[in-house]
Amino acid sequence: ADTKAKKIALSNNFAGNSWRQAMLKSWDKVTKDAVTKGVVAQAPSFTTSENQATEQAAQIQNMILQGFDAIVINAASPTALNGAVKQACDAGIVVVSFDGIVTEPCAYRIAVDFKQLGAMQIDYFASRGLKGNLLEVRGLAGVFVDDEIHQGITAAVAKRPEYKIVGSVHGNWTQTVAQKEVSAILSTLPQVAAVATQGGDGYGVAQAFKAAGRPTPVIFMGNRQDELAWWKEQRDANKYQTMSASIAPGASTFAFWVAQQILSGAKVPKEMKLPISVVTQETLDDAVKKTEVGSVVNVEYSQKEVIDFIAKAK
Amino acid sequence: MTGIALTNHRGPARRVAMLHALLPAVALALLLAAVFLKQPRAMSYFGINLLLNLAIPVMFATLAQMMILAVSDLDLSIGPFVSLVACIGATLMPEQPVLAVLALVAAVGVYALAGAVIQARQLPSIVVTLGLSFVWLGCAVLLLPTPGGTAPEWLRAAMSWRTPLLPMPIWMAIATAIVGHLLITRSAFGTLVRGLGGNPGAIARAGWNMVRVRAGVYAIAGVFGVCSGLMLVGQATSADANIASRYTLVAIAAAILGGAEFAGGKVAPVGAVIGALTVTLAASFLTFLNIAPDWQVGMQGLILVAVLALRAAIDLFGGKR
Amino acid sequence: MSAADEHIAAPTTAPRWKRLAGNRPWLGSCVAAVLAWAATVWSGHGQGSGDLLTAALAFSAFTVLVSLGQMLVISVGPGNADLSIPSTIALSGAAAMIVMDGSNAMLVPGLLAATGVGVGVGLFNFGLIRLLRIPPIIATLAASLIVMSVAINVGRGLKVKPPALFSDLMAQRVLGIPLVAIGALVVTVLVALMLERTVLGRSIAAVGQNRRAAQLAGLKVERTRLMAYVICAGLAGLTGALIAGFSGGNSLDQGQEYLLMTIAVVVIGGTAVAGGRPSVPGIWGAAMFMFLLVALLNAVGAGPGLRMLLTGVIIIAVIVVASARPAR
Amino acid sequence: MQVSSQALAGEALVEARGAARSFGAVQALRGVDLQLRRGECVGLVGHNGAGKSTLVNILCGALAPDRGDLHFAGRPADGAAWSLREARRWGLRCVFQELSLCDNLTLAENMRIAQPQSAEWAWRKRAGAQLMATLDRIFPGHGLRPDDVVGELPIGKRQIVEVARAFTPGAQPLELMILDEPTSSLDGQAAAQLLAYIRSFVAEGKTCVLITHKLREIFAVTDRLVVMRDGQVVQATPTAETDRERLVSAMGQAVVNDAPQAAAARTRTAGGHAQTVQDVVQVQASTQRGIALHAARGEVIGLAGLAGHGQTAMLLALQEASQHNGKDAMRVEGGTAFVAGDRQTDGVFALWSIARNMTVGWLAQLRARSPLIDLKQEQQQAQQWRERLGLVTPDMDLPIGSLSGGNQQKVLFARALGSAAPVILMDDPMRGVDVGTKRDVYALIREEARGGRTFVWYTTEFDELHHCDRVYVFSNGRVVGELAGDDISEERVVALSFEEAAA
Ligand SMILES: Nc1ncnc2c1ncn2[C@@H]1O[C@H](COP(=O)(O)OP(=O)(O)OP(=O)(O)O)[C@@H](O)[C@H]1O
Ligand SMILES: Nc1ncnc2c1ncn2[C@@H]1O[C@H](COP(=O)(O)OP(=O)(O)OP(=O)(O)O)[C@@H](O)[C@H]1O
Ligand SMILES: O[C@@H]1[C@H](O)[C@H](O)CO[C@H]1O
Ligand SMILES: [Mg+2]
Ligand SMILES: [Mg+2]
Repeated sequence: ADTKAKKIALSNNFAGNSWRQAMLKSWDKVTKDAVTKGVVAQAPSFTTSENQATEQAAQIQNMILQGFDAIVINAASPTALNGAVKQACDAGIVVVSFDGIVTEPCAYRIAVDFKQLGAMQIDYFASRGLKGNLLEVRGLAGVFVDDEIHQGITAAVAKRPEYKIVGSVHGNWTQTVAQKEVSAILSTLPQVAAVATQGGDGYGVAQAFKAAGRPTPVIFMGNRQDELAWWKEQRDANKYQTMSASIAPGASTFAFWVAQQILSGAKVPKEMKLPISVVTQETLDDAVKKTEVGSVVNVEYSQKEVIDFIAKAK
Repeated sequence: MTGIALTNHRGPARRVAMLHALLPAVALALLLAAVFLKQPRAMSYFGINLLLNLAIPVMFATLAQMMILAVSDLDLSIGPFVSLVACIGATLMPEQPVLAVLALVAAVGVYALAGAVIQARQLPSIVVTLGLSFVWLGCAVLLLPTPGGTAPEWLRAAMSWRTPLLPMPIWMAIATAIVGHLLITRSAFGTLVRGLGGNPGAIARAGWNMVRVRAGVYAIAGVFGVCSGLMLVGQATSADANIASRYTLVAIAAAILGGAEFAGGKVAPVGAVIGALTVTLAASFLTFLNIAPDWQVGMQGLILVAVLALRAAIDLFGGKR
Repeated sequence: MSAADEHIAAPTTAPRWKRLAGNRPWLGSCVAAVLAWAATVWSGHGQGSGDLLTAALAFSAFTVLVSLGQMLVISVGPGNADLSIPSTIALSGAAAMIVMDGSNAMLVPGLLAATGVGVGVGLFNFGLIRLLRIPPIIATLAASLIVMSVAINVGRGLKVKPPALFSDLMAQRVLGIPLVAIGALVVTVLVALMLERTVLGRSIAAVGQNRRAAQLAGLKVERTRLMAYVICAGLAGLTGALIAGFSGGNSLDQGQEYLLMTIAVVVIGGTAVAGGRPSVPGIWGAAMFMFLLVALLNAVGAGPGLRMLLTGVIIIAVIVVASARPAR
Repeated sequence: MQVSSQALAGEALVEARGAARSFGAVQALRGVDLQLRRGECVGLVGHNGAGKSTLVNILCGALAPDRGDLHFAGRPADGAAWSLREARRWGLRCVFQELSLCDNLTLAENMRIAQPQSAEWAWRKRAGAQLMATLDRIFPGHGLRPDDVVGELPIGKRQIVEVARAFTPGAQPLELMILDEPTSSLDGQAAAQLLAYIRSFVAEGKTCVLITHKLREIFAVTDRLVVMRDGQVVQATPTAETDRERLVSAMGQAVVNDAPQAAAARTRTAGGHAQTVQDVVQVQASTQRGIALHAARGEVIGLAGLAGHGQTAMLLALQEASQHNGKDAMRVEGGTAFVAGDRQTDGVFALWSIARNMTVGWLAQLRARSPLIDLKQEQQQAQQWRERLGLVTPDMDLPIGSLSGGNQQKVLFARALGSAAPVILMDDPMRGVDVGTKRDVYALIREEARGGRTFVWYTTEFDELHHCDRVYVFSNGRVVGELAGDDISEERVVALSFEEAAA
């Protein structure tokens, strides 16, 4: 059906890092285009002032009052918004969550397999023939994504006796925090062969090793431009090798088109897994070229790509 | 010799004080009016419920904070405490209700203990509650390492109950305002508490057991915190360890907006409840305005400033200095 | 005159350490820092205590710089605190990197710009507090939201790299001591000197103890408060630039952790929360302690829940132990 | 209760033996014996820092003695069991030297918090009524209401409330009332009302201890006098058997008779205030402020009238005018320095040492030569003033709180007089200052005035007006009259303040 008169809102809980900035930018770009082309009537985005579930719940409730037809959510918590999400569904509103997904059954969920994102790091280390001690840099404690990636990592390590996690810190997906936490633990650690990360923290880890005068281990990166730039620099200087992976910020555009498709009457599965976007030694130069300074390796989706994706998913 | 008139200490000061007391209500009314103007649909049972029901747990958290402010202390741990309660509500409560109740009682006990220690060793409340906030958060993460759990059915049902006549947030506001007023402004205990905030030496000299009084104050704050957490988890249906971390600052802002002061035992329970409603509304009000995303965060700051600037205006026109 | 010096009795029997600690509110935090350091070294199977100390000094330098400012603000009286520090650090970091734009020659202008941004935020904070009579905690909270919005608009989440000279300086060590730590030490001494030997310093303590009495004693109350907020934000601004230089570029969230951290450091360091008694050495002790405590808990492999729980318990324990019991 | 009290009159109520207490290096009490009998009013006198307040604090359980024992009505009242609470239960009440009201509460609420055990509904009404009854009995015409907030009252009124609250019976017995300088902030009338009430109180067989530095009051009301000096009781005699001279010499101070000296000092300028002398303080007449007020270089100007009738407000306005010198109806030349009387709220910096508290008023001079404060000079000057005022303390680096009330007041004098300000504003500054010190301070003021300094001096003590060249009388916030030279008399001041009040 026609969605010309439909209004779709983005409820976002946090804007304070490069991934989120890229995510908002992608949303803005794709939806502006959709609005001028008359695909939908409106698609504003709203960000809460603090990364808090309660505030976002209130925001969603206001969106219900505003009469939006669909709400796209990057959630502060997978569970704490369930009450508000349920209210939205009950009011006949389509709710699509992505990246930070919600568990409320009436909502749609679009994300990458975060467990896989964890496991693939260990697999990569193994493929490089690395052995010995690992350092794990985690995200924000008590948050869903952190726990998923962590589980992926620990499960994979359990399967490979050649690895031992000798230290684990919370870098909060923030370069400066990661740098500080790693610096603090480093002097108590033996030689480290590789570092498993969650994204947004790899550059800080590298800085910490440098500052401590330790040899740089293999640090798994998270697709941030600064991480890639550092990697390229190291590669050019001393043939440094690693790998990088993350969810693309353009997931927001995917979620937008999903919401639009549902409003147009399409049948869409409740859960969809996006491909993890990966940068390897081979694709590094290309990725660096394409990624703006301060941004993240990105994939934006078009309406057609999403329709195809849905068709394949069925 | 009789009738030495002492007119100088009454009069304009009283009028300004009264305007101050009205300020939170005026600010709330203005915000509501703006919302209704932008979105007439909000002006209904359903609309008001949606608009304000997340203020319910905030009101209780604010009362808790105000209890502490009344003794001229500051509680930096109420947010994490509410989170912990919500986690208990979403994990232990459904399956092991007895254990859950014991855990809540223990948590309130720790609060009281903190109050006692603060008094007995003359510690700054800010540091102790800062430490406590890590304790609560740690417990919450241990209990619920990853978001989830489910609030017990009865709690969810209670929080989505369609109250007669007026929507639940309004009833709750009335109830908490009355409880707060009776407990803190009218009751003998409340008077003692405010006295402790105003001049601790005076309370000590009158022979009160200060440790017991302050422990009581913290315990009551804990009970309000428990109410807040349970209602929050009833609304959200499940919890995470950070669910209410923001309540610490929100509750301070709400209490101050409502007319409380940081020192001297000056608090206003009714104002605090209205303050809680105002702060909640202000934070989500922006969805009703069309503001560029980049400026939305700052806009919330401006709303806070605007509401509080009204106070300065009252002082100016009320003739206070 | 009825001077009666025979009042002086023999010294009392209070234990020596207690009398020593009585006038030194900062002692507790310093002892705690040393203990945390020793415990970490003992628990770790790693290379060295020296490395740990170096890292602690480098990171504590930032904490110390911002906390000194927070200390001044807290010292001007009950209810005073600056909650806008994280946003200031974010904005000034962006400003510094943009002004420097990778060029060594622009290092000093960049640092000045960052400090200037801080001073601007400080003036804005005090404007809200003084002109609109908004309680400081709320005023600086509101200001922090506004400043963050500006930072988002200025930086757009862009990470600009610092000039090579700046990065090198930030990584520089003199006799094993990070240059930043030396810089922070210099600032610490200046602040201590200011507090002890200038009218402004004395005024800060006086206003914090009794605002009315300070006014009557002829001190400039409002100017003093203004200066406290401006110095605080100015130091936060400078620190924003340093953090960006240290960690290879600015980011919006680079100041996040300094909200609770500065408050914790200031009060654990022995500064009176109700104002009027700043404690400069305690800032170093507490900053080192907070860093080493995290290092310790990480080193013993405590999970996040346990780690936070222990952090809380230890903070409370330190403050309980460090406080002298009031005699009746 | 009342009957039994009267019947027991003359029996011992309190016995303290060998009570000793020290604070760090200061030995405040060094073995004090004291007996209080039922039905008597005992005056406790002594110079500042003699140990009076410390003794009182021990009697009423606020402080634990290091040594010695205490009996109350024959029962031992010792050790951990003797607390403020316990003392209250046995019928001991105390009005402390530093006020014990909560500023943020109303009178009724303040009444309630002083009654730890009573708990009932409608307590507010009852507490208010009880307090009002006592107020009406002791201070008829007080003009207070139960819902007045204490913080909005002037200090004189607060002290009235404090005293009345202590005298309100309530559920607990009332056997012994200890008043530590209860009249220090009261105007003459209220003080007289209180003294009269004390007489009727002891007539009922109750006991009262009165601490005051106003010798007039001592002789008017007490039955027996206990003189303390340097932490010991040096004399205990029936009041009738001693006189002013003997009392003062027992306190360790030379006999003084201020009045003639004062009059002599005054003649220097009295009547001679020619218009040619340049005024340094000028307040123009206005309906709001009353008649014009002015002060010349070297003049000592008194502000009189009932307590709380605008004198303090005038001083504050002058202080502000000097800081922001505009073309106002009020002009002050050169700087001002302020001597607070309400030292708790207006004067003392509690976290600072004695020295710091003093030198905070001189900072401008101390950094005259460099941008940094000259610490050596600071210390030297503080030491000079310590000697000049005879501060009773072993060490200027001790906290200010270690000084007795009167000695704290001396510090505030030093703070103002040590500054370079040509105009000194004094806000009833002699509250709690002993006779000896007062005499020294009066001399100091005269000396400084001779050197060209101007003093504007609000006082609640009539005697002090004799040290002034001219006096302005206040009523209801306005200046209603000016007295000079021999016109300055208690009768004239009272007449002026009441003429206006009645109008
Ligand atoms: N707590 C207070 N209550 C009422 N008024 C106050 C208070 N604090 C300051 N003021 C008034 O505010 C004004 C400015 O105070 P202050 O003199 O401290 O400011 P300043 O800027 O430091 O001084 P100046 O303008 O002389 O340089 C004065 O009129 C003062 O009386
Ligand atoms: N808390 C304290 N800490 C240290 N020293 C104290 C303390 N309280 C009193 N002192 C000292 O004990 C001595 C006696 O003080 P006290 O207050 O009993 O004197 P006082 O006779 O009441 O004097 P005043 O007439 O000035 O009130 C003084 O030297 C005083 O400095
Ligand atoms: O905030 C972002 C996103 O939520 C994403 O899941 C991964 O990186 C974090 O920085
Ligand atoms: Mg005394
Ligand atoms: Mg005295």
